[in-house]
Amino acid sequence: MMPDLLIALTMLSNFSLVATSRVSKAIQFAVFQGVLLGLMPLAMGLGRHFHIVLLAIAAVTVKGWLIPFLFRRALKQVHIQREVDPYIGYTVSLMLCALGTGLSLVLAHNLPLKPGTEYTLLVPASLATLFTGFLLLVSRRKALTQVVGYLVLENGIYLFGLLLVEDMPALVEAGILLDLFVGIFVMGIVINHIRVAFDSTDTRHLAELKD
Amino acid sequence: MSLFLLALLAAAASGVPGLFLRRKGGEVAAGLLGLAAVLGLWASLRVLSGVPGGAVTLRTASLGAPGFLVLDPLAAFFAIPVLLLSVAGALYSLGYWEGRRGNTPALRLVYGLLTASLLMLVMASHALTFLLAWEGMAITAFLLVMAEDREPETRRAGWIYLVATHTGTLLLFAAFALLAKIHGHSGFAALPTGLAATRGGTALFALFLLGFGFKAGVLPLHFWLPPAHAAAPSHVSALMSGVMLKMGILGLVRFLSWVPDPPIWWGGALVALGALSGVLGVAFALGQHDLKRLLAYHSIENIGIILLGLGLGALGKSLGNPVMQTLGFAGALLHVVNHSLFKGLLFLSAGSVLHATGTRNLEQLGGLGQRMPWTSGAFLAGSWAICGLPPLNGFVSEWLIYLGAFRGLGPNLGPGRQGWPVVILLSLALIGALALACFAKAFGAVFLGLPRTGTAARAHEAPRTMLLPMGLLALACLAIGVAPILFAPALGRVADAMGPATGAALPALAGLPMISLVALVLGLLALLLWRWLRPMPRRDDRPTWDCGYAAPDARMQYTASSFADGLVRGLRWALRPAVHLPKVSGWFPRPTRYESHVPDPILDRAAAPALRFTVRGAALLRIAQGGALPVYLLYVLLTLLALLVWMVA
Amino acid sequence: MVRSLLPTMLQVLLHGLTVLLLPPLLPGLIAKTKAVMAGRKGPPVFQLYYDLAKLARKQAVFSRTTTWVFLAGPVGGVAAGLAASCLVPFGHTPAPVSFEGDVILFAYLFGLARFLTILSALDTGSSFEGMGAAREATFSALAEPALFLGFAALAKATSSLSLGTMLAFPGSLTARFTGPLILVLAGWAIVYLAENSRIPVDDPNTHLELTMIHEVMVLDHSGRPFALVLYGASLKLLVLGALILTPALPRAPQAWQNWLAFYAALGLLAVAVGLVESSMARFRMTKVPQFLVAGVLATGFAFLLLLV
Amino acid sequence: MVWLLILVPLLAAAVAFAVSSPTLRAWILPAVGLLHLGILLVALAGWRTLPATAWFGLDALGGWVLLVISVLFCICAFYAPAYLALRPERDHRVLSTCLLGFLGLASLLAQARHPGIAWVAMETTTLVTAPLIYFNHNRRSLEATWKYLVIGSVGIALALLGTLFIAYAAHMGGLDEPLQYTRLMENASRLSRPWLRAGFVLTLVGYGTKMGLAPLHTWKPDAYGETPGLVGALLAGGVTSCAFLALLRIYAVVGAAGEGAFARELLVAFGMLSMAWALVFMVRQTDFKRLLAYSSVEHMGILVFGIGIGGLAAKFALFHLAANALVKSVLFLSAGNIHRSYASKQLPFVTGALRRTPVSGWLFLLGFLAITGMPPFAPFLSEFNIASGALSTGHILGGTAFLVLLGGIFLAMSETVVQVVFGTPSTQRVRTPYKDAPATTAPLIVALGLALVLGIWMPRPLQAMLNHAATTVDGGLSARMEVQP
Repeated sequence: MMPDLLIALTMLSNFSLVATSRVSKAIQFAVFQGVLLGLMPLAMGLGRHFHIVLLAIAAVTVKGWLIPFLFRRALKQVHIQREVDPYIGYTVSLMLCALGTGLSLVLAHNLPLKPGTEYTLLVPASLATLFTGFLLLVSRRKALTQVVGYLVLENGIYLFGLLLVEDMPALVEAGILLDLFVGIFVMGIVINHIRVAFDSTDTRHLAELKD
Repeated sequence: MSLFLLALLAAAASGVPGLFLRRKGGEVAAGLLGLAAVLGLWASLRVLSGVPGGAVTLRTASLGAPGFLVLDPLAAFFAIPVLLLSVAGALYSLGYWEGRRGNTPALRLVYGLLTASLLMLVMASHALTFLLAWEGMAITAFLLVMAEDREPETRRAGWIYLVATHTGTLLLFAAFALLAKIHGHSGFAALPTGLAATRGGTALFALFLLGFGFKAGVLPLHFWLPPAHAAAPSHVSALMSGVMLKMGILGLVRFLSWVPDPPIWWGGALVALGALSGVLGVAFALGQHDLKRLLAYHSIENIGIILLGLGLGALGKSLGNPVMQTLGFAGALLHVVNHSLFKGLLFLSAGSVLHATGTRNLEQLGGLGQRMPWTSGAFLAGSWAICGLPPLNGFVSEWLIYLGAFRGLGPNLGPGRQGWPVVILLSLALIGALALACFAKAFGAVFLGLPRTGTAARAHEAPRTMLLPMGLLALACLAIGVAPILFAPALGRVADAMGPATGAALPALAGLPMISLVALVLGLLALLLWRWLRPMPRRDDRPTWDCGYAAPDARMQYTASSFADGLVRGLRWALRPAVHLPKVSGWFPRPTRYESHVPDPILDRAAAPALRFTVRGAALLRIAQGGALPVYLLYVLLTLLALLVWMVA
Repeated sequence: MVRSLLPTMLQVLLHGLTVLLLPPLLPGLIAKTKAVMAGRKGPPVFQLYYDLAKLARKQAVFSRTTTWVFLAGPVGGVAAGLAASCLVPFGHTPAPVSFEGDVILFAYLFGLARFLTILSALDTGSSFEGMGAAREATFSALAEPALFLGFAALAKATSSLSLGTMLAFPGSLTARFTGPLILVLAGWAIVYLAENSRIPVDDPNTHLELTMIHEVMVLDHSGRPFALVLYGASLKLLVLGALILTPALPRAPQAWQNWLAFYAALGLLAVAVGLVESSMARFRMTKVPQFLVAGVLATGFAFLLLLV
Repeated sequence: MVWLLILVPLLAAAVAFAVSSPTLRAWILPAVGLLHLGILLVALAGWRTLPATAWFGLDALGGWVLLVISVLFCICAFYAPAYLALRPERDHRVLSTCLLGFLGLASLLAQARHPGIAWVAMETTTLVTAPLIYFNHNRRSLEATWKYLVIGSVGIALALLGTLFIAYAAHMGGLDEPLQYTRLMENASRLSRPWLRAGFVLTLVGYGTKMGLAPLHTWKPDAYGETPGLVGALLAGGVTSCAFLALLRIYAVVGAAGEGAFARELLVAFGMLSMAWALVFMVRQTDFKRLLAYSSVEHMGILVFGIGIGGLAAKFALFHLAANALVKSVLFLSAGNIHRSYASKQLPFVTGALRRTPVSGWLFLLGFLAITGMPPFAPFLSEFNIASGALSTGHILGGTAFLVLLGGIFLAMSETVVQVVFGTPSTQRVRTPYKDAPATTAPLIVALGLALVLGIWMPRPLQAMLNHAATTVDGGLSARMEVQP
């Protein structure tokens, strides 16, 4: 019951992500999504496993505190509010996002779950989130929004990871989480460099190298 | 065998001392190559006289059949021209190249390596060693062609050559892969009976024909040859044209020697290609103004003659006609040696002309006969031989092929097969007549008449180091031409390699000694007449009789182009000469010029346009790498979706 | 042994004498015929002998531009002609030298002669002689295939490769071979006229250099070299003549009859050439190749007939 | 042993970060490289069979790849001091640190026996190598870095999803963590097919992006074009090898599960596509560093093509990994030298390298000939055997296409190379201080020499190792069976 609600919220946040034009809003949605997923394992009633609780806490801290902090720093530096003229308009993005969701349902239909798993929504939701992340990456101009897209994509993967969360080695889980964080961190640094070099984070400037 | 390997090492090392010596590096190199020649010739002749040669097995990372290098009669036979020409070229380069250019030591080194890889190639009896030597040959030759890479022409020629040879190599990759599939190992061995008729056999034949055809310069795969030969230093051109092309023939010969039962059409294909290369080769030679390009096209022609011989032999083999087989293969093999001798001679003497005048353009030469008598003598001997005129060596090999073809007429070969011998006869006759015309043009334009330019008038005879190798080659030509019977047994032994005891009949040919006889008669008569002319009263201070015109000068004499004009017009349909014919108008027309040149049919009319087209196509596709990151990510997404959908479907 | 050897010796001797002495007579005959046809008295039949004798005594003039190649033409021409004459049988009398494949040698010896003549012409550096040389080279390129197709036909018919047996055709003449034989001879007749530079291909005694082929090549020769040139030309008439005549001649039982037959036929051939020359005009240069191609077609057709 | 291989470079990285003297820091690289190679050789010499449950350890495949990377690192490390001395204006603290870090992570990846850990190592490699690309600190290198980072991260994320899918496939088969490769392969038959296939597709796309298979390679020309040749060599020979290894592990599992045919089709297709795509962009390519980048794309294609063909071709694909890494290092480093000398990497300006920088020019030319399959260099053996493997196992079409593409690529590549190497240097170019010195050419000569030796002769233990690695890849025997000492 509870997990399905969270999953539904996640998918909702997907749509709002592609629909919003404000970068700060997009970031908030992404963070919100991250926190939802961080709480997911507890919602799935896995509180009894100690390492899972730890993991949940870690996830929430990283996605709910560290990463937003990074984003806000970057946002302050580049002081931009809205994503003007994205490659793909918002309405079209919404349609595409819906399409992606539909596609993920089809795909998930072809990937039978282990008999007796109650979270049937999990796989389509994770795929949909993945596609949403891709959509953001492909359709937006601002480097920052693209990072958001990357974050969303990672969320999708994390969502699927929950299927295995019970017996996934903590080592691997922690590694994955760490990598996500460092990845975002490095991207933040590069964005900063970009801002300094081009005094703008519009990726249009980043098309010098071509054949 | 060990002797031969020693020779190989000596050749490979020949350039090394030159890297460290301040002076005399060239002499040392020539000396080492000479040593290699002595050792190698000794070893080869022993093998050709019936002593079994040895085999060497190398260890490489790849698994394979034993006997990676074998010194069989075929190898020994092909080694002879290699050794002769390489040492001749090295001697020649002392006067021709040494000290004139900066990169001499490197050139020497590479030249030695080329010789070594050629020697290794003839012995190779395993796909990997063969390809190793093959590529070694190709690349060293490429570097030699690039010797004068300051000229853009040379760079273009070198690049074209590189691409052509690599394409051929890739075809050989495929061929040897199929061979390995058949044998189960990459060693050289006879093919099982009946395989030749299957689709696999056909593929094998086609691949080998194409792969080796590129190297041999068979029309229409010849396009790299004229520019490369023109651009390379002359002693290198001699080695390339004289020997390197023959390695393509060697490959074909080896392949044919594995096939117990070639289908009829193989021989037919060989004959057809031979006729094409032969006739068109000499036809295109007629249209050239560049001496070395002209010689290059004649190489194509001679490769054609060799193919005619091979085709005849193959026909004989598949028809079970030992006479055709023997004469065809023997003629082809002998022509391989002959061509390397006289073509080497021709390229070397062309080099002396270039050395003396600095130009290869026939229209700017002339009258060199008085200024460089020895060189002109050498060139005349070469032309004499290449036109297949008795009593020089060119005649003997062509005579063998003629004989085989005529003999092929005798028995009824059955429907549709009678044609081949006639094709051979006709193309040989036509080639002979055209070659005669072409070399009359070349020799006349370069050495006879009046010098057409100042440089030609100031020409000087080449130094001894350059004349000596020419003399040696000329003597070799004469020897084979006058006394062919001496070489018949060795030739027979090599021809045996092509099939069961085919060559045995060769020495029994009654004609060979008779040719010597007629040659002697001819020489004797010429001598007598000469003696009769000598004592005559004479005065030679008059100008040429020009129908009453008192002061004829160089601009009045017949040019090379006008000499060939009649034939070029006759062959317009094939040559498609590009004629620049300005309109002369007005009462006092301004000075003008008439030009005509014959572009290469493949390179200039097919390959270059195709390449340009491809480049344009590629330029269109460049937008795929447009620089926009989202697009790149889109590629990732689309690939993923495509694969997932494909997986689900 | 001796009894068998002696006649052969005689034959060879006679052969040699014929080759050395007879040739200059043929141009004389041709000239005489033309003169008679034209209603003139004409030069004596032995004119060429006198000319040769005179030329042998005269001083030779050489151009400054010439080299030794200039002499190679006449010398090579005659030497090659004589060598070739050893290979061809005169009528049904055996050739002195005869072996498997001498056909090819025979043809290439004439090639050699042509090569050297062309070179000696180019050696003078004169535009006219260059022109002549070019024409010679061009037209012979067409004459060659005709000659070889004829050889091919005969070789197919007699399954032999030695002039001696190939040309001694009537020995094995059957009805199915007559047609091809006539075609071959017709083709060769064209080759004969072209190779000997007679009308309608070339006019030996025109006076306009621009229109000549062979004569213009030897403009600069004088004295003994020119004597050799003239003799060589007449030799060509004889030797190639033998090539055409032999297959046409019947075989006689006795050697002397064969010789007589041959000489008679030779005379007739000369007269025939004379008749042709006086009955038709020279072709335009552009027509010549077509004429030669006709020869190629004739011989080629002969070969095809033998295939079926 | 295991931990030494990983920790020595990582500690060295820390040291390098701490050290202040640039020269000293520069010399840490070759020292550590040698040390690492030494340890590795000892480790390889003393094989022992790993327990199925081991989390870390060196099997034939990992050993082979790590050996290649270690040798490559040595070559680049010995080249580094001289190169960095040429660039006094750039502080290389980060560079050295990241290089060493990469070596440590590569060792981790090669020894990881668990897909998850392998993934973590791979991802970290991406992050570590990003600063390397930014070494020049200009706009162009920044753009290249950004693209590399984003595309790489996205790809690697997909690889993670794929890994999870495979884990779930095992989960459905009642097979639970810890899922070391050994366990996976031994119980491969129990894996659920749909998840396995989906997992393989995702990992292929993910690791393929890191390898640079077309059309996922788009970051490659930019990254290789803008970095120093030193880094380019390591990326082209090292990082790609890591990704290839990670992919091979999964492929082996898939093969063991009997889904080999499915995977092979994909690999062959990707190989063909990569070669064709590379060809298109090599035609008239005026920037010789980008040319090398596309050549790298082509050779990644050759690798997966060979694996896809299987058998002999697969073995020689692994061999090609080494051959390619060695020759590519020669090419990238000599290209770097030429770049230094001409202060340009564009065609009309760079001609006559043989005259201006003779040694580097010759190395560049020979490297080109070697990479395009001229015997006796190693790539010839691999390319010839892959072709003949394809043709003799009935992949007539594939083999033919392979050869045709090789021919076309030679045509395109040779045109540029000939123009760069031959001719005369244009006179109006700025003269730069760079001159060929032993320090900047000796490592290249050694690399080329190794490629030569590898083409002619191979030590027996190495051959045995290669054969085992090949069988491992083909899923023939479970990763537990190791080469005996």
